[in-house]
Amino acid sequence: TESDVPESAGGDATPEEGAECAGADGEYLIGMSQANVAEPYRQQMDDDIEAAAAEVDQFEVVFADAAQDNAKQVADVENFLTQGIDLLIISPNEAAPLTAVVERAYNEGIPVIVLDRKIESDAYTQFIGADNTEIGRAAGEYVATELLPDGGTVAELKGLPGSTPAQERADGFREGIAANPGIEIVAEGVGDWLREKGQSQFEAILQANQDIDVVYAHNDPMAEGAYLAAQAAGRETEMRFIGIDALPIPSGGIKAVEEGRLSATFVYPTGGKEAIATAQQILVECADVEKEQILDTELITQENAAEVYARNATQ
Amino acid sequence: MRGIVKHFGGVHALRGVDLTVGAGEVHALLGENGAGKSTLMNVLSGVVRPDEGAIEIDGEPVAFATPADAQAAGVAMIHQELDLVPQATVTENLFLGREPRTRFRTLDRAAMRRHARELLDDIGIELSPSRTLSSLRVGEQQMVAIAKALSLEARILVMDEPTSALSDSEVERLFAILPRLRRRGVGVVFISHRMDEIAVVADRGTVMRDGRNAGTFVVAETAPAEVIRMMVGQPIEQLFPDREPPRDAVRLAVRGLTVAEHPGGGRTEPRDVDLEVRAGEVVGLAGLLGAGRTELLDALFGLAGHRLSGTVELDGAPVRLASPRDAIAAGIGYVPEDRRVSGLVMMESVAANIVLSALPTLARAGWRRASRERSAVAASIRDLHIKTASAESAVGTLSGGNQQKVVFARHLLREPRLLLLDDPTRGVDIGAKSEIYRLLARLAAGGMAVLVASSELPELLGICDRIAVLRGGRVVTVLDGRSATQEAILAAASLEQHTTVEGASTAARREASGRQG
Amino acid sequence: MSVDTTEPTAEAATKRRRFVIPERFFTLQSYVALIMVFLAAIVFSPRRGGEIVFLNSENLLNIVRAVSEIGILAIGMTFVILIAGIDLSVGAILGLAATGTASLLMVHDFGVAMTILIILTIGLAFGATQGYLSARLGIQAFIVTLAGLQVARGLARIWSGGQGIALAYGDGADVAPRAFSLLNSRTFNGTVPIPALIFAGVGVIALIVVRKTVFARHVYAIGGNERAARLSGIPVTRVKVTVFAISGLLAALAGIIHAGQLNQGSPNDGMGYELDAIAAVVIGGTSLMGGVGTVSGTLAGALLLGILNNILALNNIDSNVQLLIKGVIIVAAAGIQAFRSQQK
Amino acid sequence: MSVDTTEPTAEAATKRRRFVIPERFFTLQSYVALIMVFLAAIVFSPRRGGEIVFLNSENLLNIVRAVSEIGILAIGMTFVILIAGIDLSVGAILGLAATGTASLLMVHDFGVAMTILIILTIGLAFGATQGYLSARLGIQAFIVTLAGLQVARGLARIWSGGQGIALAYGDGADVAPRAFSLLNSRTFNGTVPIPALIFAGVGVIALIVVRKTVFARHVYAIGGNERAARLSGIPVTRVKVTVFAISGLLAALAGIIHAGQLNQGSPNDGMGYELDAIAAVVIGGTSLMGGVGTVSGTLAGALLLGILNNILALNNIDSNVQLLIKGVIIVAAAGIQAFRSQQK
Ligand SMILES: Nc1ncnc2c1ncn2[C@@H]1O[C@H](COP(=O)(O)OP(=O)(O)OP(=O)(O)O)[C@@H](O)[C@H]1O
Ligand SMILES: Nc1ncnc2c1ncn2[C@@H]1O[C@H](COP(=O)(O)OP(=O)(O)OP(=O)(O)O)[C@@H](O)[C@H]1O
Ligand SMILES: [Mg+2]
Ligand SMILES: [Mg+2]
Repeated sequence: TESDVPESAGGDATPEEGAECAGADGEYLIGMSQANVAEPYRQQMDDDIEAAAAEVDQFEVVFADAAQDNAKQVADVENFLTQGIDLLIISPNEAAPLTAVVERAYNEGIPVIVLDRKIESDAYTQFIGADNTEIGRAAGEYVATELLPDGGTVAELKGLPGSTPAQERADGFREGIAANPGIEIVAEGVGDWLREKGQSQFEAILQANQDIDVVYAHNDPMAEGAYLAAQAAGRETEMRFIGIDALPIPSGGIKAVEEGRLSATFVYPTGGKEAIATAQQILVECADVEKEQILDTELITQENAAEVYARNATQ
Repeated sequence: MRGIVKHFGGVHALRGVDLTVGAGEVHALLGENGAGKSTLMNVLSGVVRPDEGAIEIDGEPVAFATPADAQAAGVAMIHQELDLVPQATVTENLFLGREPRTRFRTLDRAAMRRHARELLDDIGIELSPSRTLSSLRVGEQQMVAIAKALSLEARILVMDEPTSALSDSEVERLFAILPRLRRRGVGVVFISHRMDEIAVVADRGTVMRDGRNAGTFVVAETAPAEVIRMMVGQPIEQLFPDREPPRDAVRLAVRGLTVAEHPGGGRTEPRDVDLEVRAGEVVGLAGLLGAGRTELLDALFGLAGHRLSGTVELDGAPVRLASPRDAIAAGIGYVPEDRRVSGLVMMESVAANIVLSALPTLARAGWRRASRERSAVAASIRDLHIKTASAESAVGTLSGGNQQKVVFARHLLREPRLLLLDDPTRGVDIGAKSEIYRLLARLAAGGMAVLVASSELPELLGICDRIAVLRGGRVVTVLDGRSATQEAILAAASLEQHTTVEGASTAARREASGRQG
Repeated sequence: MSVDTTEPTAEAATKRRRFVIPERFFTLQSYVALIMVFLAAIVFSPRRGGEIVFLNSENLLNIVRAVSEIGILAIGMTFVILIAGIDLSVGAILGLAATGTASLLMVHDFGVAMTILIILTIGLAFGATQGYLSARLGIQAFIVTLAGLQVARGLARIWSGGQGIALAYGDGADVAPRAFSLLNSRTFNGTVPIPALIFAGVGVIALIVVRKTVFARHVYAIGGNERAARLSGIPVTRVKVTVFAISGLLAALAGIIHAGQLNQGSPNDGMGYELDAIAAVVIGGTSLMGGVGTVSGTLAGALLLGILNNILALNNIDSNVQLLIKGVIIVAAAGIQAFRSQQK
Repeated sequence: MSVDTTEPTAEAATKRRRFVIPERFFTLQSYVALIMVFLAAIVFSPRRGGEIVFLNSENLLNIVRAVSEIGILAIGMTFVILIAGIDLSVGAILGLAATGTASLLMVHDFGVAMTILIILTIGLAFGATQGYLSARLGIQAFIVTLAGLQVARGLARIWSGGQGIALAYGDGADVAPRAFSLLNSRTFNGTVPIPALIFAGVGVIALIVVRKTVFARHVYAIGGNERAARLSGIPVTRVKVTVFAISGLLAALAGIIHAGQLNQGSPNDGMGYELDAIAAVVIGGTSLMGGVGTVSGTLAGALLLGILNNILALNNIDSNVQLLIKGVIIVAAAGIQAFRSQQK
């Protein structure tokens, strides 16, 4: 019977990658294990990977979606191993639960690129990600210096409680505004990352608070939801809205900035493009790679929105 | 039982009832539908808690909070509405709530099987105990309920209309058990609307009216007419009304009607049935339990769907009978045998139940017209003498007979040309029965054709112009209503010309073994 | 003859003077839970300059707007539950409809009317298919619609490539007609949100349908006793299919509103809405066993949930504590219903 | 008393010739869908060097391990559904139990036995409370457990502060006893995963309970005809409370396994598992109307879902297309069940 799956390059070899590197002549099956494509950011990560991989002749990428379930993601990786992938890219739903299976893959000699969220050991080849605390701080500093240099009131719309980014984006923001004691966070709502919850939560915040100068949302959809609520109340010009993520898609934050609804947003890079580049280094160029690749954020305002959109968009 | 009082919300069901049953006595409890018989017995068996009143058993005062309490005190009850688990087997039903256990406290299936066999043999019913209850006929289910109650070895056994779903042969078997209970000193309360049964089995009787005692009598010394007078308040001169002769026009003509076996099997489907009913004629369907009467009526009402073959003509025109809708559209009405399962929407009002079939005709383009509905309901309640607090009362609060009349009313509103009735007086009191007979006579006189199945031969003989006798799904003979006798019907129904228990059971066995072979 | 007769009392023959508690009393009772939550909301409302924020007319209108989608889903769900069914797919159909709306308007440049027509038809067809599978083939509605949920979600994701499609308004190609942005606006001098108005309209229509149509009687009869309904000549399969089709249609309508309200259609919209809709129906006193329930109760149930979310948000309650409070209040509201129906 | 007595009738020729298809045939049929999916999986399996990847023993064991939690939930759910109830809270109880397990082991330094005891007790109590609310106060199980879902999730989030608690093994304080990591290991020369073994054990116990205990008979009777069960003196409320308690207990057990398998307890664990568990039960032929069903069917249903997930993943089907395919196959499997029970 013909083999449906490309022969594994690293079936029973040693963990040293260079040893069995087949270089440009090989064909490589890459498994991408995504935590939850229902989050636009993660869908974008998949799309970036797919677009980047399309440029590399030797690569075939297969995707799995864990739909936010750690156990499913473990099974997804197990299934990839059963199929004999040559490289694993994983964006873990949570760190601890995925650690064991990622270690197993790594110890079987499969290069592992961990995206966005680390695992709890260093059994991976490269981590690519951004720093949420850093982004939160950048947002805070932007508010403290650009939007409210003379102080003012901030309403915060938080992501799903308990999720790490929500915690870090909140903490970083507070560090960022600490320099300006005139800034006060007067309301906090929980929008669970969702546009509609951002909207209804901010409606209530508007009712309870007469005076709001800046709305800081942990992601762009919630910022957009807040904008809609303010617009309906006729108060959208009283305040400014900032978000995070800046996805380069029509429904993303860059467009919202470009069209003037948001004052600013901060790029939270998906690392998809970078992951394929790293994979190329490992598999095709047989090169060693750094253990960590921290991606920088970028402030998007009306000035650079169109340019960044064109640069980051996948097609 | 002394001074029992019970209210249900606003309904005053029992207003201080006394009842005394002696050991070894079979005590009949009589009364119209809704008189409070079942409620009184539900009090006795712990299902319903009385508002006032006292109960003593063997001189000891008792108070039951649950049916289990009552059972522990030696009170067993066969409930009017069959209370068995349809998905469970006969065996499992027999031991429901008191399953035997092994030494290891696990379920003792072997003991259950053994015992079940004995219990069924004891009341003389041939049934595989491993059958699922829902695959049994209503009568067979009733026998299971009886066997279950008997096996409780109770001091007091309440039978609430145990015979309403039974054919005569099974009634016989039930009655054969009663003397044994008597000898054991069991006090039996026997509720029935069949006066003839009361006369055969009961020693004394108590009559209830409107939640009160209306009298107590000794059966051997009292004429039925007197008992009826106590129940109804006035004598019923004539149970069966006079009838007009049928007309000439053939309303229903059935030729070669055959229904293919249901994939699940277990039914006696009609086979090669030829039958005619004229306008204004009442034709009876007689037969033993499981002769296929219900199935024939089902088929004529479109319930056999595409399994039906042969021709059915109404007023000379062939009709399509793929569904009840077809049948209703063709002018056929059907009062099914089990009003609770097949007839009524219990949580809905009397009015809603009455207009259910006629809604589209009373409405305009799907929009209801409340006034027309109201007047139709009011007319039905008036014409059929339906006893209800109001048209908006939940139909479940009505007495059995009145519930039955509600199903009647529903189909009469569609002014059918042909009315199919399956045991229409099951569980109906004698007053209501005579009203239903009078209603049938009136409908027939108005030109309606009526096809009625019944297990009560006197009823068939009293109201029918002709009686078709069924056996194994076939019409074996059609007798003239005036000249037919019970013996003749039974003879035809049970295959051979002898009517002794011996002969027929041999025949039945022969039939059974012949089919197996 | 030896009879000790108690003479039958003549006038007792008909028990007509039974004390019957008027129906209206119970109808009112279905709002008990709503009224209690409303009063509690007033008590716990934050105040601003002496004004009770909760009672602010804008806040009240916001509540109606916020529940409008769940409310519309719940109305369809009421009919489904009345026939002893359940529809777990409504949230996913909402997502499919929102995605489809945005796609048709933005990518395919359909007009508003055409888009709405197509999307409603899709919802109707999806619901009717589920109804057919459940009513005709006898597959339990829970399973059919659970599968339907997955299928609708999958279709929506495939349709949009997984991402939400943003709506931009304007004239010409690649933007949506301005008329569609009406859904995101308010009428009567900018006070009443259009979605709230649509919700009210659907509610009124449903109330009329329930009171005035033969169809509704058939729905109740089927839920109460399907066999009796069949024997009464009611086209059971057709009514059931219609009920699921209505639920699908209303879910599609809610999806269109969703896209309009949020200027975006995303395949992940409406996740979990089905449970909120079912909660609204049950809190409103409709029995999951079928046959018993009212649309007005459902409207009350939806408003109750909306008020609850609102007052918890106004007070900035920790969202985890919110979960607890909502759980307890849902049980309490259902408990009041259960008690009520036992009394009855 | 002169009555025209009906002559004693001949013994009725009760129809004995009904063709009764043996029960066993149907029991076998409940595996039809499973076997079909199994064969399809072989056919559609990718091959590697001539070997059928799907049939690889490690892959098969992975499947069992992957379904073990859903399977355990589904066993408890079977009893709940047999009494015509439903338990939407099991996924959330799993999350609460996983969180609690991790917290007790890591933060509170309880031993393994003590932790397991406490967590199982919490699950039992949670389930029993829900059972009491539904059986005693008559609140519909759907609503009680929907609220229970929220409460359990909220409690879990509050317990852990919203974050997952990672397990680290070792001796001393602030680490979990090594014994607990057994749950993440394999026995029989490292082949059979412990969770799969526990699942099998629970399955066997449940099969025995169903066959051998009076309790199980009462469960079936209550689901079949609650009124009859009550009239027969069965302690209906107690049985119902027990059933919900079992479901809660098994959900807690699954939560402990979850924490062990994943080296973490997170309040978001088990989201949506309740729907998978219900799907397994229904595909296994248990009726949501109660009274009809088997544990063996449920086991088959759970395995079917596991195989389905596995073969779709092995073939790298796009996750959105997977949703469609799974939806269709679930309906088809339930359709086979429905057809089967109609035949019967
Ligand atoms: N659970 C109940 N709720 C309300 N009313 C009830 C209830 N049970 C019985 N009733 C009412 O109590 C009265 C007595 O009913 P019961 O069933 O005892 O009559 P019955 O004599 O057994 O009649 P039948 O001969 O038709 O069986 C009736 O008016 C009935 O409507
Ligand atoms: N296995 C079965 N599956 C479905 N329905 C059944 C089955 N067995 C009996 N029934 C139905 O149960 C009801 C009770 O049957 P019943 O005892 O009245 O038999 P029958 O043949 O109609 O006898 P009768 O001539 O006394 O009416 C009927 O509607 C019958 O069709
Ligand atoms: Mg009675
Ligand atoms: Mg019959």
